[in-house]
Amino acid sequence: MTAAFELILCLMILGTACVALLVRDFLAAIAFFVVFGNLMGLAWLALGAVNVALAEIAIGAGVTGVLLILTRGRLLALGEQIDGNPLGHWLNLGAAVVCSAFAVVLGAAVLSIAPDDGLAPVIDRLMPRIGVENPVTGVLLAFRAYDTLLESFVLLGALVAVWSLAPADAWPRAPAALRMTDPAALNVAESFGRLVLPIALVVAAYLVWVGSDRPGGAFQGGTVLAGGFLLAAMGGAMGLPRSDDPAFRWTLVAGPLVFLAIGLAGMALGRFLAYPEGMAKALIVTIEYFLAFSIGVTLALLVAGPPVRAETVP
Amino acid sequence: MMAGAPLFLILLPLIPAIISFSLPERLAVWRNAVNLLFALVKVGIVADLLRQVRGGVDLEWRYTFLPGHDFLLRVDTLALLFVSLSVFLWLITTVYAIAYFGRGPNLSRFFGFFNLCVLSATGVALSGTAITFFLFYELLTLATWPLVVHNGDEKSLRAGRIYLAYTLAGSAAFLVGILWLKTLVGSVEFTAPPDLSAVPPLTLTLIFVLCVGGLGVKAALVPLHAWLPAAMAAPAPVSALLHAVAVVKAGAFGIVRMIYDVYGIGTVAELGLGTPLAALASVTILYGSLRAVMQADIKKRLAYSTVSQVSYILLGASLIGPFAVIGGLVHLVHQGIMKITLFMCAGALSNRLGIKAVADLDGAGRLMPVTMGAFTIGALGMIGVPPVAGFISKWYLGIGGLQSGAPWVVAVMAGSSLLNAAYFLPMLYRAWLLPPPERAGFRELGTSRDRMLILPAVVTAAAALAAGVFASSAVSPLTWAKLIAERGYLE
Amino acid sequence: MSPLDLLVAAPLAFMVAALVLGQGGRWLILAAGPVMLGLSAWLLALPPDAAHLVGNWDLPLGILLRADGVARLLVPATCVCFVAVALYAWPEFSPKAGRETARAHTFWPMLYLMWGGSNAGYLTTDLFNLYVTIEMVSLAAVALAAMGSLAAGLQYFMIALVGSLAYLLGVALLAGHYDTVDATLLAVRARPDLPTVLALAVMTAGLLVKAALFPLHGWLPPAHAAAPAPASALLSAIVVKLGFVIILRLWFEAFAEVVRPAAIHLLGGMGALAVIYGSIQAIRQERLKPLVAYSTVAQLGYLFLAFPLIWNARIPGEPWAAVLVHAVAHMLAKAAMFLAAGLMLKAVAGDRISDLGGLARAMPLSVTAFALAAISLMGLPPSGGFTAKFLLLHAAIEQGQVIYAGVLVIGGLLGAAYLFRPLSVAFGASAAPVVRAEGALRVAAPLTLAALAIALGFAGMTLIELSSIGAPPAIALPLAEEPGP
Amino acid sequence: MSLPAALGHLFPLTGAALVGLGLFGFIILRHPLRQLLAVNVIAAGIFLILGGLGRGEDVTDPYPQALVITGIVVSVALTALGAAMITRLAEDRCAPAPTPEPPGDRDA
Amino acid sequence: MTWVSVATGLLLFAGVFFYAAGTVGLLRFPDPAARLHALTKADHLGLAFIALAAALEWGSVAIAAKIAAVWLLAIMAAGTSAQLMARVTRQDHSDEP
Repeated sequence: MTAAFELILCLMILGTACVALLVRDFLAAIAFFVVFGNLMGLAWLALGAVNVALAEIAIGAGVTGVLLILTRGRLLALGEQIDGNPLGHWLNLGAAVVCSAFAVVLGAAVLSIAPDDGLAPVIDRLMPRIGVENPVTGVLLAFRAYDTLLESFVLLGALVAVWSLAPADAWPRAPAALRMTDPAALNVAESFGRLVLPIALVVAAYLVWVGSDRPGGAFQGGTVLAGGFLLAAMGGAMGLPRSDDPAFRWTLVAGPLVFLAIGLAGMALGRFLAYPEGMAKALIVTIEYFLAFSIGVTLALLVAGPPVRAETVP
Repeated sequence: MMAGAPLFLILLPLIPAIISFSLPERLAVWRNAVNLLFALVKVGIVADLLRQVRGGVDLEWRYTFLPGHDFLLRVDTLALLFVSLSVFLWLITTVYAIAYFGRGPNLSRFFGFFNLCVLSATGVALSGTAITFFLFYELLTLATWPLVVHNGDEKSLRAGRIYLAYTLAGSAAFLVGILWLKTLVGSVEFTAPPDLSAVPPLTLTLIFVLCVGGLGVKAALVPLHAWLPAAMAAPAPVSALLHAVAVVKAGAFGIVRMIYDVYGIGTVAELGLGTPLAALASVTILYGSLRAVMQADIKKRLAYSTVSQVSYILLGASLIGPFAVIGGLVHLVHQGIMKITLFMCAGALSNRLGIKAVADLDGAGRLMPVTMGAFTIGALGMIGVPPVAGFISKWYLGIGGLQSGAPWVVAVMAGSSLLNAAYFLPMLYRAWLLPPPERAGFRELGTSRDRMLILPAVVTAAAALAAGVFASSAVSPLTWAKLIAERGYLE
Repeated sequence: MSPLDLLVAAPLAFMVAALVLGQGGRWLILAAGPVMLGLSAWLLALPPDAAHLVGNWDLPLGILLRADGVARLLVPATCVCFVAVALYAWPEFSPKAGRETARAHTFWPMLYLMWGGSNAGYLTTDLFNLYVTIEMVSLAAVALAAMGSLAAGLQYFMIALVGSLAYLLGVALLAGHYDTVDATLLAVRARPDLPTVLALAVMTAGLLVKAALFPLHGWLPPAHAAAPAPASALLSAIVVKLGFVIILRLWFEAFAEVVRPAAIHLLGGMGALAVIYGSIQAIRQERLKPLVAYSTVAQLGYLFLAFPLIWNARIPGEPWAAVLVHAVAHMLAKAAMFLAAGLMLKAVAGDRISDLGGLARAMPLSVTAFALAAISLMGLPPSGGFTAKFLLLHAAIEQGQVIYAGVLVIGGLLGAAYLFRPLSVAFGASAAPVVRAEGALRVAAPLTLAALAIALGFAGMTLIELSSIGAPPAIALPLAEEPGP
Repeated sequence: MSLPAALGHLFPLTGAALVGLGLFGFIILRHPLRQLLAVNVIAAGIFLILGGLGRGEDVTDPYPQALVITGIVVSVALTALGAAMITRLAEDRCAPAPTPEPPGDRDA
Repeated sequence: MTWVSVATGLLLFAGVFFYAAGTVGLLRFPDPAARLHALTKADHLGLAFIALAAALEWGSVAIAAKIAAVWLLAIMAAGTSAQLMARVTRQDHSDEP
């Protein structure tokens, strides 16, 4: 039964991916991509990786989907042609052959690796030392906190990189407004946005809080927050900040900065990113809250794009 | 003196170089003073070294710059021969260059690179291993390139390109050769010739061809000589430098080192490499002279004359016999002194009278008698007329040829002398015996002479004469060449 | 306390500060410069076996940082480059008319992100951690490249993205196969089976794209040529090196037991072709910055050409050192060259080589910086470039690798052919163009970098000793006899 | 959760197929935004390989899970940058900036 | 087989039925408004049945509360998006001549 379910799931994943890549209408492609992301989330659930499932659905399907739709809209307004069926050129046959061959080799390599729970026993043994129960959080915020620290800077850097694309005379204005243009639609969206933002805050806080013991965590919470911000912005319940707003800049850097500071404090006591005995959980939760907040703001702003000249851009 | 003396001697020109680079053009007086001062200091140091080395002192400075590769500087008799020649002529050229350029543009740069050239030439002379030699040899290329393109016109830029193409390719071949040899025998130090017995003769020959071919570029061996006439686009002091002191001599000197200090005459003879090289040198001698005869431009004629004359050194080196060696080594000095005289005179003529072509020389002797007098001594020396220095070289080379069982060398000598006469005598004839053209103001140009422009040529002409007349005295180049031969190669 | 963490943490802290400070961010280099140079000196002074686990979490789970020879050579050089580039970039990325601009604000956080990322990349042994550092560097690199030309930046972005994913795919296979992605553990565990070979292949391919090895170099010249001078300097000097260093570590450390000669020669052959192709393309350029950019394509070739020479060497330590010295020398020289080229092009009307006439007189210091950098790039003595090519040539001749030796020699000559071209024009035209004053402070940056590239030529033994510290076992170390404790 | 042996590799194999599929899409698709979507498919495939190979008898290895989460976040950050670049490029293409910031080389 | 599992099964069956009905409506109805009508109404009901089944299966009040919250959020979001879609489609049609 389970096997059948998984088989069907995998076939659907492949099917939706195919459509998302090859369908003529790009909007349909995005729709299928979002479905694909949700099915991926199911796959992660089937694998028992609830943390990843949350992240995949929230970020992989959710944020990426919004981003693609938004970008498509902007490009269409600029007269870009995105649709079109790429198939039909004879060179594509060659590409298909090469890619299939690669996939087959990759599959063979994968088949020769025996799936196992790898480091799970090691992690289990180490978990008591940090006081949290969710092993994924343990890996992310303790055993490989260094990766996560650098990753939080990647996210921050991505936003700065997006800003660097701003036209010269647009700085330091806000990104293009996400507010809906149709007044009636705006009305609906606004009331929903107002309702959702506080819920998103509560859910995000909850996700971070349970993340130390059960599935959840800073990234999942941050993404929910970002979703709340985006919905509020679309409804016009919330404006987008100017890039030179100092308070806003502090919210962006708060998470990475607190993470870095705690890491350096650990160095003073022994080792970079080492948590003193007994304080690990408190420090981890602290880092996660700041991080989730910064991630939320950063992700929302990443989706919004670089500052623009005037308010009129779609 | 300490063991660091060779290093000190090499690095000394760095001071005037840096000063020259950093001084603005308007402080020309200071720049000139600094350059002269350091040139004089260097002459003094070398004079002292000459005294010490004759007394048997052996100076060495060693530094391992890469594993298995030592940076070795060594003052031996052969090195000092080249060093003395370069520091002496350097002083002369500095004086001449100051007078020649006056207050022209880009002179800070010129004197800066000029000093870097001295540095590299001294380094070439004092190198104790083939790899150290390569370092300075390459540096010499880099330091002379800005001098070659000094005028900045299309012609000099082209000359610079040709110069680089030839010399860089040449040094690359040389580098491959010595590295190959080093991987085979482990050491390419000049003092301790490596044991080559285990290396297959074919490989040794190939390496020899690579090295001599690479060095032959700078020594302007036919057919690798084309850069030298092209480099005539450079101003006269640079030509003097390229032809008499630094570049061509570095090549010739390197070949002498290869034959005597890396391979050793025994190996060269065994491999039968001497005769082909001597033949190539002879071809170069004759070809250069023939081409010189055909040139209408004075500097071009002198350039081909250099092509021809430098190969005398190689001829002497490749004949492998005491007299030939002495003849070749002494010609290293003699050719330098004589050729620099000729170039400085040619520069003065073009600078003062605007004379560039042989046909314009008519009556130059009457307008600038001192300059033409010096030119005449240089030219006669090149032809080999006694008692000018060139005669000594040719005499020893001829005897050497007979001694080494190569009597055809005498024929080469004779033929070359005839050709030399064929291109120098018409110049002398025009200058002394034909009346100057009646152009307005032409005479006045000649009389407004600058003593400093002419004095250096007079000094070198006198030196050329003295080297011939007093060849048997204790301080003559010939005596030193004999000392080198005695100490190094004739045991 | 250890510089291994601080070398990463400090630039990230400066990034945060630059982001918050906005237009004041440019002042931070006055603090960051001394701090980072001090940390680099500290790194050099560490005992040879310096290494530690981040947060004390043990392998195979944790992340190991270590100060091996590669890091000891490349991290200080990186820091010097960043400081020089930052000082040079100061006026260019300052507020205009008192107003903050996007560029003036974002350049500085990007610089520090790239700085932290590349240091992190050189210090870590963890392959997944490397993935994150690659992304840090790529992200900043894309942003900098896009400052010159959005189209070139986008092309670079797409290529870099696929390259990163290829690398990540390899990491995924290894993580599944060996339950660790630590290079030092993989060195012990790796077996030459299909997943491992495939992982190595895709990782190498991905990194080669980022290191712009011929024929995967297509994105480099447009991106590097179009960017503003300081950005070009960082892209050519810093960014491409990280990919190379990771490949070096994969092939000679983590998978030394997996690699086969054919593969090594494939890489070496690509390197050789890169040298020839890049040089010929550089010769064909009419504009200065594309010439310098193609020179990067050629110079990167040497880095890979060295692989078979290390592999076959009797004393692998020497070509190993040579390739690292080449990386460092190219870093310094190429940064110097792009900065000098920036100054020169700013002074004249056009961007063509023929526009440079008379600059040697008008701006002697910039031309000197360019010339010194060129000497190192051509591999003429005395310079770091020469030391590297000399050792490589020696190794090639010793091994009888005629083709590689030939490429080394011909590459040097072709290098001279394209680099002397702009110099020749600059030395030409006796009438010097009227240009604004060079700005002594700005010239100091390329001049210092170029002088350092030259100075490396005098420190051969020191560099070789440094490079041998903690070198992988495949690089036997007969030349570094550590004095006993 | 005990699976038939053949199905133990199901998810990693799906991942491998996704990588091939995404690569094909990346090659044949012309518009960079669609290529970006293809890249996301490749990334999803890689994550599935990474996570799927960590599937044990009872638990899935948290170690690859953490790596995947990191990877997802990096991937969305890059996707956002790419989308922003594509948009800006389209803007410049259809309406060149009225007062373009001068290229870095020329200002001072 | 306890009554709980029987109830769960029935609820699930009902949920799936309404989903199927909604989907049939989506495919078969002629104009956008009607399609949306079918989709939202039927799917909300379907989701409600399935959520109820899940809550029952778990048998915990806390979980049930969470599931209820999820359900509420879901229908709110679906309702809003249906509204927006309806407006957009109406706008598109009113644009037509």
